[in-house]
Amino acid sequence: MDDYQVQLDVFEGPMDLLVYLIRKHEIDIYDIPISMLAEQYLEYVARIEKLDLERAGDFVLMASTLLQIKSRLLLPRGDEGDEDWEDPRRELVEKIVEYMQFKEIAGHMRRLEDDSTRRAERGWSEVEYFRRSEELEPEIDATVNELILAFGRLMLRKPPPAPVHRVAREKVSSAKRARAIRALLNEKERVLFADLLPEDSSRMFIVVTLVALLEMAKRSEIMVDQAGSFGQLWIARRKLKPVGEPLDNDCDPRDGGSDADWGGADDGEAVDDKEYQ
Amino acid sequence: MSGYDNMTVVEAMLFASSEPVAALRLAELAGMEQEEVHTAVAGLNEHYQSSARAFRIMKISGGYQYRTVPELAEYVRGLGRQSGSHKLSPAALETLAIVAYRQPISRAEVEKIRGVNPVGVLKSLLEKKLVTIRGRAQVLGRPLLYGTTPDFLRYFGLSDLESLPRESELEVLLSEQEAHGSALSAAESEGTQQELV
Amino acid sequence: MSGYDNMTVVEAMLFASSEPVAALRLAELAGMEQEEVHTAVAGLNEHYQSSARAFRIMKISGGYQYRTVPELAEYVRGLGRQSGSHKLSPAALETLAIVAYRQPISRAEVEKIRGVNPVGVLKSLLEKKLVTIRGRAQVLGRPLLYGTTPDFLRYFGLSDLESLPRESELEVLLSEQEAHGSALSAAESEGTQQELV
Repeated sequence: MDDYQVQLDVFEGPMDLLVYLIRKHEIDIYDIPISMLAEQYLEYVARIEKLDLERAGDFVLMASTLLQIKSRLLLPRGDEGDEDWEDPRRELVEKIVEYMQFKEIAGHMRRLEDDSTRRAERGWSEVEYFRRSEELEPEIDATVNELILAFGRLMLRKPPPAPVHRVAREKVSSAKRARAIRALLNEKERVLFADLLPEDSSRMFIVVTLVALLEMAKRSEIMVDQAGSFGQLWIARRKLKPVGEPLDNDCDPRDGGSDADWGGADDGEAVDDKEYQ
Repeated sequence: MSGYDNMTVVEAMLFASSEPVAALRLAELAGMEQEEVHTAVAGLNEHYQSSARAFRIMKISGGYQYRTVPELAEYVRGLGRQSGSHKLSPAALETLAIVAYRQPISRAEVEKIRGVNPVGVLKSLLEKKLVTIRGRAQVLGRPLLYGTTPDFLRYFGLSDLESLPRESELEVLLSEQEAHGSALSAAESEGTQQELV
Repeated sequence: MSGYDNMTVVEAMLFASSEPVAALRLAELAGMEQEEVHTAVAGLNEHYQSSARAFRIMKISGGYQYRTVPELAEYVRGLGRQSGSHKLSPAALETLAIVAYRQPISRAEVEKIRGVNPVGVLKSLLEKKLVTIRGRAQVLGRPLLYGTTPDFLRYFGLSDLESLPRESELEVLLSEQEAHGSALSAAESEGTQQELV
């Protein structure tokens, strides 16, 4: 072939290859010589197949469409003036016309892109600078993209380390743990058992927490409540205040719990068994 | 309040922003009518034109934004945040064209037109914030629908979607084709065009 | 080379720069002498002064940079401070995403996912009418439950909540994005190969 040098990977897909062939052979798209086009097309696809079997998949479907049209054209047509007869090429032609339109638009958009990228935006935003100097959070015009990406990032991310106030080299004792739990319950009234055990808790920390809870339960300081037989364990203060806090309360930053000082949380190596024993 | 005229106030606000700012927002902050903002912008551009300044105020993505004149492109390349060298691939451009004209559109419909699975390209366009998810089609499987974003307009320097070429401008291509001699009636080929709003 | 004089070239470069630019760098990029850069800057400032422009070129940390005149600072600050009704902080966006996908959801559950107390953010989302109270959970303490509003749908241009990609669809979108990772170059990341994914 004269244009053997044509790079096969320049074709965006089967439609692109068709349009290339139509232009190359100056084919009138409203009267396509299907046999010739199919032949040409198959020749290219064979070459693509040799190079990249996976990519060829997209092109094979179109090849079978072309062959199907070709065979339908060969069928006897009945009367010449048959009004019900529909040109089997029609659907393909419509697709080609539509695709050519979009190629045209893409070309126009390329020119827009060229022009737009030649016009530089202001590189430094004084407005943003002021925002930051006034310690305002950056803000964005959020689209669904940002929303779903934000959610996706959160889901991909490992659960954040539980809010733990780390105190280096602090010893863990059940008494200390009990004090921490008491402080927490003073603020929150009830707390999830799981929340008392950050993900990175050492075994010793878990054991000490359990012992502290058992002791507190024995002294009737706390109650343990379970939502359903396999539900979460809640640890609650013995004397519950009436529930039903007003909205403002719910939004009170102090009721957060995340800032609460958890006291005894610690790294494994800092745990002093002896103190516990 | 500062004794500065409308033009200078609008100039300060727009010059200090790197993004397009809506006339409504400018008007609110400056205590003007939107009409006055438009007038101020026109006055500023006239001044920049006559004094051969390096920038103009353009209508971009529903707002106003300063941009340098294209003739100075070689000097500003690589200085700002947009490097200007990363152009979209042909596949990305074709897909964007289809999304822009047929939005909201599903992945399958894009694939039907291009004959290639556009998943990779769509994802990359989502990442670049040039397209976004617009909802779901009311058809079997309720596929996600895609549309263009304000950043799409900003990237191509368009004030709105209507500034893309109209149907009538696209017909040029078709009439060239039809000149070859048409087996299909004009009415039929128009059918495909009319979807290109 | 472009028929523009030194002043206009320097103006364009300083306009487009994301940081202060040293005279030496400007001179190199524009093919001028440093002295010519200084002269151009002085000439520009004179012009801005006499035509009462809203900006001047200042010497900032060893380079030149545009700043709006201090007398107009209130407008520039206003633009930064005014929380455009269309703008969200990253924290608000994250919280909103969790509420949208997991509603109805309690404050504590949001906190568990984000690892940050969401009280302040929830308050501002309530004020922006993007989330609302949906009732109380039937668990100990009966915490308030939050959900999204019709305004939320309008803000993001969605017809209903089901229009958001499902978590399973999201996984597909995101795994691809991970794979593309740093592929910033359009030409690279959108090659035809990747369309086959």
